[in-house]
Amino acid sequence: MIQIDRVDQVFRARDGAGVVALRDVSLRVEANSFVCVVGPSGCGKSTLLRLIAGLIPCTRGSISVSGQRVDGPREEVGFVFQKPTLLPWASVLDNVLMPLKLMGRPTEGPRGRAMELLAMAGLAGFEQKLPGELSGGMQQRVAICRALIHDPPILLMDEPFGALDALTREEMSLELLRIWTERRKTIVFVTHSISEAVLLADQVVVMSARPGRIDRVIDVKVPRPRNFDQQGDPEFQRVSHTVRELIYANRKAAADAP
Amino acid sequence: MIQIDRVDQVFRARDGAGVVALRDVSLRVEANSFVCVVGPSGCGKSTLLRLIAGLIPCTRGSISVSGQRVDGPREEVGFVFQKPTLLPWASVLDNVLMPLKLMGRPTEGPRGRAMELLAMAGLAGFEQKLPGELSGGMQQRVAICRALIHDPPILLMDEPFGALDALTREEMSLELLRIWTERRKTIVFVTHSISEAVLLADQVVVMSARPGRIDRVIDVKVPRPRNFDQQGDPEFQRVSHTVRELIYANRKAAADAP
Amino acid sequence: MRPDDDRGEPELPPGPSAAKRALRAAMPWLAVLGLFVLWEVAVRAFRIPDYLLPAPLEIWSQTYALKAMVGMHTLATLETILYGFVMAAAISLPLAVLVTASPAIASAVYPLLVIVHSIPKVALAPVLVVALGANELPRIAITFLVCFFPLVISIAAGLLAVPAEYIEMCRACRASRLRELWRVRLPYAVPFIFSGLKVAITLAVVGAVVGEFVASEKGLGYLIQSSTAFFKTPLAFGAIVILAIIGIALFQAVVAIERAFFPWAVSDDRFRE
Amino acid sequence: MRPDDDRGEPELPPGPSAAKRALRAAMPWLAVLGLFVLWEVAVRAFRIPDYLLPAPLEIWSQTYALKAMVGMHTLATLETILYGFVMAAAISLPLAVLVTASPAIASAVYPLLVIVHSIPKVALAPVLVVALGANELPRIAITFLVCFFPLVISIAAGLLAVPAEYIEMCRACRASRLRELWRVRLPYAVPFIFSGLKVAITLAVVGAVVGEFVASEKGLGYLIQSSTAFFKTPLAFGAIVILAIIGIALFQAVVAIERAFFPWAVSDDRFRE
Amino acid sequence: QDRVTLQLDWIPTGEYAIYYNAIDNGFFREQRLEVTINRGQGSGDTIRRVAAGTAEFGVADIATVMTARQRSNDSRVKAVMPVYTKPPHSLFVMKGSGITNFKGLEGKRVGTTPGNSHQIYLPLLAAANNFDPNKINWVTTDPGAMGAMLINGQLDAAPFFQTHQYFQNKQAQRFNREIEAIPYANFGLDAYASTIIASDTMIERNPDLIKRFLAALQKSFVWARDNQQAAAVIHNKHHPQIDVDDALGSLRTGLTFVFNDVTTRDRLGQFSAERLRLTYDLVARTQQLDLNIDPGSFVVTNLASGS
Ligand SMILES: Nc1ncnc2c1ncn2[C@@H]1O[C@H](COP(=O)(O)OP(=O)(O)OP(=O)(O)O)[C@@H](O)[C@H]1O
Ligand SMILES: Nc1ncnc2c1ncn2[C@@H]1O[C@H](COP(=O)(O)OP(=O)(O)OP(=O)(O)O)[C@@H](O)[C@H]1O
Ligand SMILES: [Mg+2]
Ligand SMILES: [Mg+2]
Repeated sequence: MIQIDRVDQVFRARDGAGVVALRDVSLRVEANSFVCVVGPSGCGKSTLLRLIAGLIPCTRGSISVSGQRVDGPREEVGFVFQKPTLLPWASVLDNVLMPLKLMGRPTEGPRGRAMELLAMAGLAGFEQKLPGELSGGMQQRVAICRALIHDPPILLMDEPFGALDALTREEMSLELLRIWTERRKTIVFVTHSISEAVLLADQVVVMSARPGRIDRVIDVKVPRPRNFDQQGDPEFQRVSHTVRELIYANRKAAADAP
Repeated sequence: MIQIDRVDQVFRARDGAGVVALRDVSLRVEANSFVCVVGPSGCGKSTLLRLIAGLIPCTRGSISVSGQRVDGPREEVGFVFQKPTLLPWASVLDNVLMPLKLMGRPTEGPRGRAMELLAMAGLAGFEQKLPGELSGGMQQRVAICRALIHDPPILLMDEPFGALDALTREEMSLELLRIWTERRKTIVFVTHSISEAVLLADQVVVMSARPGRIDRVIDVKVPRPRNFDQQGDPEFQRVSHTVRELIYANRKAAADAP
Repeated sequence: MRPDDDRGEPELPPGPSAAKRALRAAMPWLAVLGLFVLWEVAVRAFRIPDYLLPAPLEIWSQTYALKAMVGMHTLATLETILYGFVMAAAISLPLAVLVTASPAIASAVYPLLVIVHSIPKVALAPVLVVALGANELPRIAITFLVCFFPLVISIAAGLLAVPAEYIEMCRACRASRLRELWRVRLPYAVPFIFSGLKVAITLAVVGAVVGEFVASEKGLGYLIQSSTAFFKTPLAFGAIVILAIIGIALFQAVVAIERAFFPWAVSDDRFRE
Repeated sequence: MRPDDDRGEPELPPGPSAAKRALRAAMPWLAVLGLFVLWEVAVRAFRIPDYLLPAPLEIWSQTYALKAMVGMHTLATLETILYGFVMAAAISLPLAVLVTASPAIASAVYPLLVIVHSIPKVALAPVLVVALGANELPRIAITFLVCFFPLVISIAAGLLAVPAEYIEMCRACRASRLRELWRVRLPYAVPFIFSGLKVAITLAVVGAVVGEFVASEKGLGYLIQSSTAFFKTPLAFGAIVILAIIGIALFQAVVAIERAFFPWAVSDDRFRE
Repeated sequence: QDRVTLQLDWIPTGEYAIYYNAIDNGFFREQRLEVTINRGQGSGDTIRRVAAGTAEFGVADIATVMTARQRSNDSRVKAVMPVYTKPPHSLFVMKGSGITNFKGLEGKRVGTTPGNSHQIYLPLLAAANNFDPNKINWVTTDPGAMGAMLINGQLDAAPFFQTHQYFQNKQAQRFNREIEAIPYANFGLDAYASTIIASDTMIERNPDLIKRFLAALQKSFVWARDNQQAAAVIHNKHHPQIDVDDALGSLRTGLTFVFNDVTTRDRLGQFSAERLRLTYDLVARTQQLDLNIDPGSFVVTNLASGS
């Protein structure tokens, strides 16, 4: 369970001025639930994930994971960054195994698991390539495999499918759902695709921009297991519509503001 | 007019083996037309754009732009890379002006234009920030402004809206269409969103993977000027459907192959 | 729900306090002071003979007694260091650009630079003195020769380390080599360049002294040599201490310039503490 | 439409040809050869006096005549260089790690390193000789002291230049400092480290000679000094030429190691030609 | 008024007061000369500079002049006047070490530097002094470390010019030790040492200038001998690092090599053919030079007036 309690995040910009990225954000993510975060570009989604991961301390407020206050990164968290950030000198396979290496865990056994993950991501045969020899979407898929390698109970994913084509995206979504169902993980997933959010999530968190706030948390009651055929379901349509409305309304409000 | 004539592209991988990225690709892009390229991740879309831009020489075949054989980059081309590749030490404004600086053109006059472009991209007020102080989507928008600054007659855009939320994406699409209409440019646009492709393009090029080939070129007859309300039009639906069918069929074929 | 629901604007996290910044600026000199104290104690405790390693206080008193003369020598050395260093900085940039122009040029030019750098300057001194005259030029030349090489190597490494994507961006804009260099390669190379400058400035100090050993009537190098010859060990060490202080001051100046003008290249503060 | 519609597999673009690679490997030595030819011609054309700069052919004949002795001295110097260099490489890595551990440590330690580097080693020689004895230790120590600083500075610069995103990735995996260093910072710093190694290896050559100047009964430094004292200028220059060749060979060895083991850090070929 | 440079052979310790006072006393000016005195880097370097014309005059050991002239075709310099008619070479030992002559060095550690003339000359004195030079344990070390190592007991003897004894001894005395010198001159080393040199070109083209220069120097040598305290004060003015007392100590010793029985016999500033022969034999034997060369070809004797 992730508990975010009245969190503010202020960055110190180059000129010394403060940039408010998040303002009074509170959120509760139940254990084993799948939460998607949507919101306009620059509203603080990545910042929120980095706060949960303990990569940056919050300016005000507090965050706890599994009842423990977050004051630094935790091993039980897997993180997919918005950029792939693969190490350019390591092979694809080594990049996938990197979290284990960095944690000082053995990597011989999990080799097979890494190969499986890569195959799942459609990258079988690319194990020995360097990241620079892959396309953008392939790099992103390697980064996803990397976050899954140590089978973390909590997954924070920042637009993991952003650079994927529609088809690969759907396949990866279903794979992720399968993994989530089989191994019961808590997932916070940032996306720009409303339909993707609705397909995946138990709850969709809609954020509004500048300063980043949580606008609404919407429960998605579409029955599981889910697939893309449900996109026509009335509940699916209703939630999608609500989310879309919220986003557009926010934008309108922002535009109307002086 | 861009003419691609039976182009092969082979990369030399680290182990010395050849990787065929494009195979026997021919394509004709009419002057002032808007062509969208869709295809699975890793099928060679970025490679194709880089070939047209003259950033890499083709292994076999030839490419000509405006009747001249491409043997190096040309000033009349604006390029949006898949990664933003902003210079981390230069302010947002300087990054937008960078092409002019690199071409040795004056930058004082175009300053105003740069500010306008940034405002159009929703980045007014961020001119003096450093790229590292922006979110992923904001960086991508800066990269788009940079490609537009010298008003190039040919625009090559590699998933320019990949990191943008649905709303911003729509707004930017419409802006791009406006610019294209007003200033008559030739645009080759890589995207993963089928609806985006259909909304923008005169022709949608569907590619298939490994080795990258052009599968079909589909004319989009939806009347211009376009907007998102046309998404319900039968022609729009028909083209979307065709593209989707092609992509899924390709995938199926690939999966069925031994 | 809560009474303070509408709390005030969130405050900026405080930057490093003024006291901390002052401490940090003073740190290098505190370290040096510590060294001196240790040295004084060690000399007394182990009864190290003063003709071998005099104690700091004795060095101070003997050097201070001749302060006018020592000051004159110090100024002469400073001049040599600065001329030699500026020359090295000015010449190594074009050299590095030349070396990075093509692998063939690099393979041809590097060995020549290595020759210049790896042969002892003392052996070159007679040639230089006869060629340039018995004036300040030979020792400036020696200073230059001692310190230009690390600069060339570092700048060249930096110019070549630029990620391919930036170079592709330049090429897409049809940037000339010169503009690519100026707008992208050099800014990217700043951390490399400053690592070279830090090495070069301290080498310039060494170079000036070597130059003064072989071709000078003044300067701290001469003072060290002559005091040693006269068995005036404390005075020789006085000159050495002054040299060390010059070295630290110039090094800190380079660090300060890096911090002031290229803050984006100084990663210290971002990742640590 | 076309008759050759089903053309064969596209071929790989050819890599650099064997001839080109061979030329490139030979390039440094061709450049050196060119220098010698130029030198011989210049000495003859400008009648440069032999006590100042003897002609290469004369250097060769006089040096070759004493080849056994010269060979012995060369081996002695090589030994000093290698010991000193290996020591520098081994010590500078932990020093660089220490220096990058925190800005406070850096501000305290750097000045001490600068002191060691910027004071003339020749002035330290008496202390070293008395402390370590009149054996090979003082000259190895001097070699070490001359060449460790550029390594520390370069490695430290490289360790700090790692982009924030990689460090964040490490931190997200709760990597210990050591693993972060080993898996991410050091590999990233490779271009910096090699720029440091290139400077250090040539400085080690200088350092060994300086060490032999002050405390040795063998080695090329000793040979240079004693030949100079007896006015055997060509022999002294013979020793200098051998030094230069050692310098180039060691430098090329570092370059070759970089190419062989860290090809991803050698960007030469990617962007040029 | 001619501007000329005098290139010394080493760093001017106190005994070099014999040159500097000529400036302050106006002896050069009397000869219509304006002289700059530069410190040196050893005799070899001085010869190079004089040969190349960087300096008009130099102070160099005649042994080096002889060697240079034979080993290099281009180093065309000659000695035009002797300064030290006896060699200042000596070995410093600690008083109470029991070493009083070369025989006592057998089995002992003696310091040396690359190409050190002390080491080279020593075997030549073996026969006359009845000791085995092969039993000496030479320790190559840094010149700057030599004194410290001697006082520390890491060396039993260290080669120094005798002129350095005074101020080295002062240091030793602070540790209740005393340095004694074993001068080579006292054990049969008969040779010239320091000389004034000029290039062949200069000797040919401007003998008058040389004459004037040498005349001024002779006057200044004599003045220094007669006014030692004042000469030391002048030296201290030029080189404030050197206390007057130290300068005086060195000067006093240095003068014994300028003014001695040889000088009295041959007159100040004059080479004698017989002593030149002795000197050349010595040099030729140590440097493996051709013994049949006329040692007169290394000197010019007619430019310095005898007094
Ligand atoms: N290091 C930083 N320094 C200053 N400002 C920052 C920094 N990082 C983020 N910001 C600011 O914080 C706000 C939120 O950024 P964040 O990256 O969280 O947005 P996001 O919701 O992830 O956007 P996107 O969808 O475009 O990735 C932005 O306005 C950004 O400019
Ligand atoms: N420098 C390179 N060296 C070796 N192989 C490469 C290189 N660049 C690209 N490739 C290969 O070429 C193929 C096409 O890559 P490209 O980047 O063009 O794909 P893409 O269609 O843009 O994919 P995406 O949608 O994921 O960005 C991929 O299989 C990739 O592995
Ligand atoms: Mg983000
Ligand atoms: Mg791509």
